[in-house]
Amino acid sequence: MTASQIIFYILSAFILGTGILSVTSRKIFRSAIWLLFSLIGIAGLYFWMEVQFIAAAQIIVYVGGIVVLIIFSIFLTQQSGKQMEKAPLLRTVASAAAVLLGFALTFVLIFKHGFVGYNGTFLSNVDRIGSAMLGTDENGFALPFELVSMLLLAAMIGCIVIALKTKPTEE
Amino acid sequence: MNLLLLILLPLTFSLALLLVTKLHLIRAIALTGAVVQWSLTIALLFFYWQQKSTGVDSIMYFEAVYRWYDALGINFHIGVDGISIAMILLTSTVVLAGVLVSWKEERMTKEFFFLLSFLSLGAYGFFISLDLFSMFFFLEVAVIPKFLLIGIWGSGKKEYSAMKLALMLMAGSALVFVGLAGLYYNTSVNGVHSFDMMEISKASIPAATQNLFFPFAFIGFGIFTALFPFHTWVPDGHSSAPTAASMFLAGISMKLGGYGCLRVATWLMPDAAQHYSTIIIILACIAILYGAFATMMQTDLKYINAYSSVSHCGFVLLGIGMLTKTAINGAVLQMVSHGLMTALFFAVIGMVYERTHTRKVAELGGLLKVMPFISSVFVIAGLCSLGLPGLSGFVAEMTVFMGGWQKAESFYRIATIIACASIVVTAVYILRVTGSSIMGPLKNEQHLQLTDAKWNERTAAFVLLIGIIAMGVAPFWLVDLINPGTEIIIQKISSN
Amino acid sequence: MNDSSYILLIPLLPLAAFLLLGLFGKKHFSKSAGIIATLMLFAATVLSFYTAYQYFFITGKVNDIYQPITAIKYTWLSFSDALQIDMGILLDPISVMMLVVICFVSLMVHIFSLGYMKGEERFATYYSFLGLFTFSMLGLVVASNIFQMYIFWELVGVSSFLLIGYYFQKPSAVAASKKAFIVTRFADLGFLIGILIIGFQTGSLDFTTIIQRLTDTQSSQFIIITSASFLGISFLTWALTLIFIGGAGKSAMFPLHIWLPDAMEGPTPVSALIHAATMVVAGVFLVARMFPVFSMDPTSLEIVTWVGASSAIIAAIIACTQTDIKRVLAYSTMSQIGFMMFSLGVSNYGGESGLGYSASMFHLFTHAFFKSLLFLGAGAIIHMVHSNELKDMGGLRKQMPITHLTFLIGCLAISGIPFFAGFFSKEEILLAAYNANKIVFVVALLTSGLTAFYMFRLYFSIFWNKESSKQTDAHHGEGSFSMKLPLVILAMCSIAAGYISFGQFVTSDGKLLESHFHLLFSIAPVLTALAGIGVATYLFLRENECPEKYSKQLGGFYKSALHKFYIDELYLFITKKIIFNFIAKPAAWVDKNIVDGFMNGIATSTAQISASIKNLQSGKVQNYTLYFFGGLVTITILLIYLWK
Amino acid sequence: MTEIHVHHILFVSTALFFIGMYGLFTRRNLISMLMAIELMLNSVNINFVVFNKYIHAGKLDGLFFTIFIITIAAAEAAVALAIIINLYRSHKSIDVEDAAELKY
Amino acid sequence: MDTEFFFLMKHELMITLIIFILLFIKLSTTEWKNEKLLSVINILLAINFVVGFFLNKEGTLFGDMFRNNELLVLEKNILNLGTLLISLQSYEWLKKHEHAPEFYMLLLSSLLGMHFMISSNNLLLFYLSLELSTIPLAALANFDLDKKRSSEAAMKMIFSSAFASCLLLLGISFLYGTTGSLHFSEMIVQLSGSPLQIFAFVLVMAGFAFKISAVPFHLWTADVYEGSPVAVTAFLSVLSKGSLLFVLAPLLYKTFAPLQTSVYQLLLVLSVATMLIGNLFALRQQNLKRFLAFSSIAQVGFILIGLMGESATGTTSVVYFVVVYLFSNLAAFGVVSIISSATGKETVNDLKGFYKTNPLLSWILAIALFSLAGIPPTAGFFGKFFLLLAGAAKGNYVFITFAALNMVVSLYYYLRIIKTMFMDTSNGPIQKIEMNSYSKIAAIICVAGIVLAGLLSGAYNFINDLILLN
Repeated sequence: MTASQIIFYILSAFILGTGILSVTSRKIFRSAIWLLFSLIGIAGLYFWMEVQFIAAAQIIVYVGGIVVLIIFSIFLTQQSGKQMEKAPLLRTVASAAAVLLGFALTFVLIFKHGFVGYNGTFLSNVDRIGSAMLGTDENGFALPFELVSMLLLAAMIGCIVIALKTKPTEE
Repeated sequence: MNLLLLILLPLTFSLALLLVTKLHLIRAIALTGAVVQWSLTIALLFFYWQQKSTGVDSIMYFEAVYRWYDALGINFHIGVDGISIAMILLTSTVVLAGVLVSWKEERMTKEFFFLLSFLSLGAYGFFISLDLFSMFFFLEVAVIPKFLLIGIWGSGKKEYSAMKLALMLMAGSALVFVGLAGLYYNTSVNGVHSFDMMEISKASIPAATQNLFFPFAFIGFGIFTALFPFHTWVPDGHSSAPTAASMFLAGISMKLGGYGCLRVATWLMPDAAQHYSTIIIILACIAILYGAFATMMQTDLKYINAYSSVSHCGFVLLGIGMLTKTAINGAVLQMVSHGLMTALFFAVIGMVYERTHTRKVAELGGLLKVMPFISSVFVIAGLCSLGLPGLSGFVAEMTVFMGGWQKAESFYRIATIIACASIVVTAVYILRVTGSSIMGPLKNEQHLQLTDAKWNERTAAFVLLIGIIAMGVAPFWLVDLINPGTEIIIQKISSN
Repeated sequence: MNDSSYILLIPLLPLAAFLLLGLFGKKHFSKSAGIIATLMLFAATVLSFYTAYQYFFITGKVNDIYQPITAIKYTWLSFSDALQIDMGILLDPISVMMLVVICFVSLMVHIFSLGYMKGEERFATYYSFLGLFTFSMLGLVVASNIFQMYIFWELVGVSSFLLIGYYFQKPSAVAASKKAFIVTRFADLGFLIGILIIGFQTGSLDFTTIIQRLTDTQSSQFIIITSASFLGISFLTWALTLIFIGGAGKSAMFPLHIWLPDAMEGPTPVSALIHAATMVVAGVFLVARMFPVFSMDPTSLEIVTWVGASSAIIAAIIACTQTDIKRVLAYSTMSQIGFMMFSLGVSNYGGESGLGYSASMFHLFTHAFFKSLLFLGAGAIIHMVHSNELKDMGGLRKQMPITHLTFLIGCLAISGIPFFAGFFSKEEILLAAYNANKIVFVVALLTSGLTAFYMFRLYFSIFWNKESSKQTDAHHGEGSFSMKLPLVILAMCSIAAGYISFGQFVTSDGKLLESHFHLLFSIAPVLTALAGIGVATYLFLRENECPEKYSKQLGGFYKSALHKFYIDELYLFITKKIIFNFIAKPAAWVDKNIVDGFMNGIATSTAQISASIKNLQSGKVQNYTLYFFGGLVTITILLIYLWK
Repeated sequence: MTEIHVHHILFVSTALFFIGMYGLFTRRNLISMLMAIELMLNSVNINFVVFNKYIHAGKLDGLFFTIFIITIAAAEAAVALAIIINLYRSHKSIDVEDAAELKY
Repeated sequence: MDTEFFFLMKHELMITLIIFILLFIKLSTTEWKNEKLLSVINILLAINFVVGFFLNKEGTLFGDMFRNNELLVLEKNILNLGTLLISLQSYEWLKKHEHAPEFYMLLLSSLLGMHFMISSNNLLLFYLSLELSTIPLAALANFDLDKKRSSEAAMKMIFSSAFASCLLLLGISFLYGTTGSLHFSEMIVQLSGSPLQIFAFVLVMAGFAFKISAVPFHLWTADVYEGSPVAVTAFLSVLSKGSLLFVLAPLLYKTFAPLQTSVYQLLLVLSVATMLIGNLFALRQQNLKRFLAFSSIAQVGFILIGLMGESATGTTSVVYFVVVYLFSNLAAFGVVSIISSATGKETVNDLKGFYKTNPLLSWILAIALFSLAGIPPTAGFFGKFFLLLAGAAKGNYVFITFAALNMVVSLYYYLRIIKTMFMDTSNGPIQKIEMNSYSKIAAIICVAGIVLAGLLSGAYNFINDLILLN
């Protein structure tokens, strides 16, 4: 087993472990922290896969943005120490069953499909990404880029209207 | 003559109704509309005779094709033959009588006549359509006005009945649709599928395919014409409906089904018609006898007539199921006859109800004394129903019997005998109801104050009576009228 | 139009009366309706006599044989090329005879009704119904086509219904009219099916053609109809039996006779016309009309014979016990028609052996006169006494001399006392029966004795017995001239009609049949009749205890005869109990609860399903996502693994 | 790549996806649910990168898809949180079971 | 890049322009009155709608990522029309709303997303535009800011849609993994129908099914429809579904052609379940919006039949039905909106005796419901007929019979509303409601559309020609 492999398995275990903790922890704040770890682990995985740009984006957007947002929201809505209520047992069982079945199904299908690795070069340096991002030709992503900007604008407007509210709520 | 007039005129009059608000204007427009339609249909008959006499010999007359949904091969193809003309005449007569009978309708008069007019439009459209799509279109056009007429102006458990009627008829048309789709995909004119009946009738559809789709079309249309065991909308629907709507429902709407069974199911799928004829006959016989017996137990005048309609419409199906020319002639005659007779019956029941506010046989009695005209008409309608010679019912029933007997196998003969037996049962229930409501001692003293029919009611009754007697005393013109049409259907059946 | 088109006027005149009075009578002719109708019928009667004259003496005879003549024929409704209903007029001896009888009796009844029905509220309606009946009856007898006959057959039935129910406010009248119509309709069903068989087997509905084809043993139609069989009985027998059932219903033959006594609820002149002289003999006429065909099938003739004979005796027995004068007359009518029937049954076609046929027609002819006479007489009595019951009568000979005399003539005629019309015709019938079937003869003899007995029981009870009856309506007197005139005329006919040598005109094959008058043979019948009269005289001339005593001695038999052998009850049981409770009620129940219940069940179960799955939409978004995913997995597995 | 088979990485991503899904199904706190969704999105991201890098390396489609998913995730999270906060204001709770007024 | 760019993306650019105009209005210092603002917006939308018909070009942009042709133009115009109608109908409601400009910005962003979605030729663009059309709607669902139900609806919407897009993304990732491309035209070559691809296809379809609310992915629909403002519900039920269907039809018929069997099977399952569940639930609804939600679910079941046709006829019938459905549903929602903004009443029972007081509105609602039920002479009849007819081409008549009979069930609940309005009586019926001129215009357009779109065959033939061309 090479070092790379060991790193991969450690990363994987970390991601999945923290992921499981994140969705099972009864304390919401801890849950958020486990999520944070999991996301960082994923960023690590990206590094391991040598897609540094994505890894960076992952850290900036998720770790720096979304998790922070989530933690703020938790502060806004909750006392940190309070334990969350458990889901009804029936649903927990059903969910576990569904999830396990889904997982088995998905992975069996993936496994059966037999993805064969490709041994060509994969260039993901930042300048290639950058030029493609603004390219309007066959491999360009200028249009999605613009689209996303509209989406962000809309999301922003939406957030503002909904969250910044002045009137008191009707009972 | 342009057949489109038959659609455009009712449409114009119904739209005109929407524009006016004064009660007398509404009535005037409604009546004018009905009279104009009626004259138009009479004119149609004469034009047809004229065409015939000048030696024009074609399957359909006054044909016209208007392009519609080109992409699907759907045209608005219209034309008439004798059978359709008979049906159209029936429609206009019943509508005229219906308008006259409802002359006094005070509640939402405008809407009432609007819907009535719309109904007649649907019926005309149905009878002149030669394209299955437009036929289906007109078949369904009529559903909603019926629902509203019953639900708004009806009596008794009107909402329930209206809903039941609408749903069962809709189920009928749903089945019809499947049949039509089957025909459509099994006909190909220059590579394009077609709904055109004239084209489909020329195409040779494999027997297995016909056997698959025939039940859909037949049961679908059959529901309209009270095919056992799908007849249950008839009693409730008819008895809850306001008079004019009952007249229309029983007089015309049920005939849409019979006409469809004949024109679509039997004509276009002759092999299947032969294949299923046994079943059709059995169902028809059940409807005839069972309907008649069920009628005996009814206590409400409208229920009595409704159940007797089930029984009488059984003759239509029996005639169609027998697949002989005479029997099919009989089926068409029975459609016309039953249409007129039952409309008359409902009209009279309506008149009685309007005066006495009851339709329970047990609460009526001796009406002949207080309202001789209405009572006489009631008796005549009853006599027509039990097949008295000189009135239309006799001609139709006898023709069906004759046609049924024509088939030599014992099965057909026994079926005919069963059908014949119903005339006795019919006599029993008709006489029971006549005996206790029209004759006998006056049961309710207050009825002494009641008045006899008004001019509009008299006219309505006369209009229908003329039809009944014209058919009963001189059936030959009607038979001559429908003969070419049935001839074509028979040719198609026997050619396979 | 040919020169015989005037015949068309005979039925059309009453029809015109019907339409005129029916449509406008109430408003415009409420008083004059009777006169108008009578005049129109008078014209028709004159025409019918003229027709008879023309036929019997001028046009009818070819080569000494009376030929059927189809005077007029129009196609009315064509079923197929061969089978069509024609409206036509067929003249042959029996139809011409019937024309005369119907017009004449009808005229008498019209005249009688002028007085009898005077002041009735629905006077015009009455006459219009009479017109309708006369029209239908005339149409029936001249029918050239079996279906035409059926049409008028039905019309006759309906006119009978309307006239029986004339007093529509009387529940008993309504019930009687219903009963009459339904029973005859039931019988007509047989007639109709018979027509269907005959029509299709012979390929024609035309009487002439049918008779021609079915009397020719070589014709293909005859071979088929006799060889083809259903349930082991040949089609011909089936057809004729069924047709006979139709006739039996109309003619009130046992066991379809139950309507006739009740039909007496109608106005008495109507009973005279319809239920004595004309309509009820339609069945006899039908068998006579088809007689050449009947004669080809001994089995059906056998049936005719026995039904006729049993009706004759049963009715006679019942008549002895009834106390309602009209009912007595009604049973007597039934009995007499039974005579006509079995007379036809024992007859053969043509020649000497065709005596029964001729006798039957002769009896029909004479019976029409004396029976309508009796009925009209009874009408006059009832008009005076206002009751039908014998107990309300007695000693009326003083108050109503003319009625008394004419009634006596009628009684003598029906009893078969020599020199009266009934004697001649009955004698021939008995002779025919004697020649053919001894048992029938004995039955007939017995019946004629009974006839004499009950007729004179009636006669004595009305006119003698108790002395004066209190309930008589003195100022009424015996009735107006218009009531007396028909009685007198008919009484004369009841004597004179017997002297017509009927065999010259009406025979089964149209050839001349010599009169067979054997003095010796007449002894037994006449003695029987006299014996009957004697017993009646002994019992009923004076009021005494004997009748009661004897009836007690007869015990159960008397009681069951009084109750008409419980046949009515049997019918009621079958219709009310069995058909109503076991067919109609279940049919209605099934319709409401099973067929309709099924349709409603679909609706309710849909609603129930709808309500039971509402928890799918629990409002919890996590459940939604769970179901979402569950559905997805299911579909995936379905698509990938299960559904290839 | 020689060391680790693609399937192993895909196993991780798939497992993560269903871990997230489990969280979504069972957490009663709306914010926790949102977190679970983020996990699922991340798992898909891994998928895209893996497919792009190890299987279809010619173009950068998968990579870009990942980038855009990250962006969208952010936007979605923002809107979701805004809605959650609004819900909290009106319901005084962010328990998903409390927001089940609309049903049947 | 030349002027052609502007013509090809004209629809999208127009909407972006309007969004920015609104943004500037909002950010400008002058305070606009709502009435004035709404009039301006309506005029802008009308202009937008009209301009949509002119100066259109066919072609592709951004390396085949974006395409445009006459059919797509037509579809975009249909969406524009729908937006315009909804805008007209919601005048009364927005007049009193403090965030009217934001409402429009979000609404138009969503519309923009739809336009892009229709034009997308690429899964990435498709996904992004799908999100663009969904996320603003979630925010919009919350626009009755002071109502608890509204925020609950928004919450359900955002979580459901996030979950759905996760699955969609998983599917896309597998499609990408197995085919190596995001372009529709390139993917088609690589699709072989392997189990993973079928799974991916099911996942993608689940995403679609979620948006068009096909059973079992429909559960969010009713709750969101009920809680959201009427305008948003209308938008969701008509445009959101319509746009997805516009994309779905060619996608199934062209891109997923190699998976034909699975496509058919999936559609069959979805269609059966959708019709059945939609109808069963619609039977017992009391809230009008919730009722319309389930009825629109059932309608989707019908549309899926048309998709099964897999032919030009099928696609035509679907597009045609969307048009018909737009008119019918918007007419219904228009009336509901009028009632709701005037009285705040939204349940079926409130409609008792409605005909007595408001005959015109009753007739409009009745016509709309007839059309939804597929009763002639309304366009709904034609729409359903053609859908069923296209479905029947496959020859599965058991299914067609089932579908046709489902129409009977659906008729029941439509008639129930009619019954309530026309036949039932009430002690306190809704009083006479005055319609403003905007909603009048909208009603006229809708009713005209319902009546004419069927009787005149032009619309159908036109769509059919376009589909045969493209």
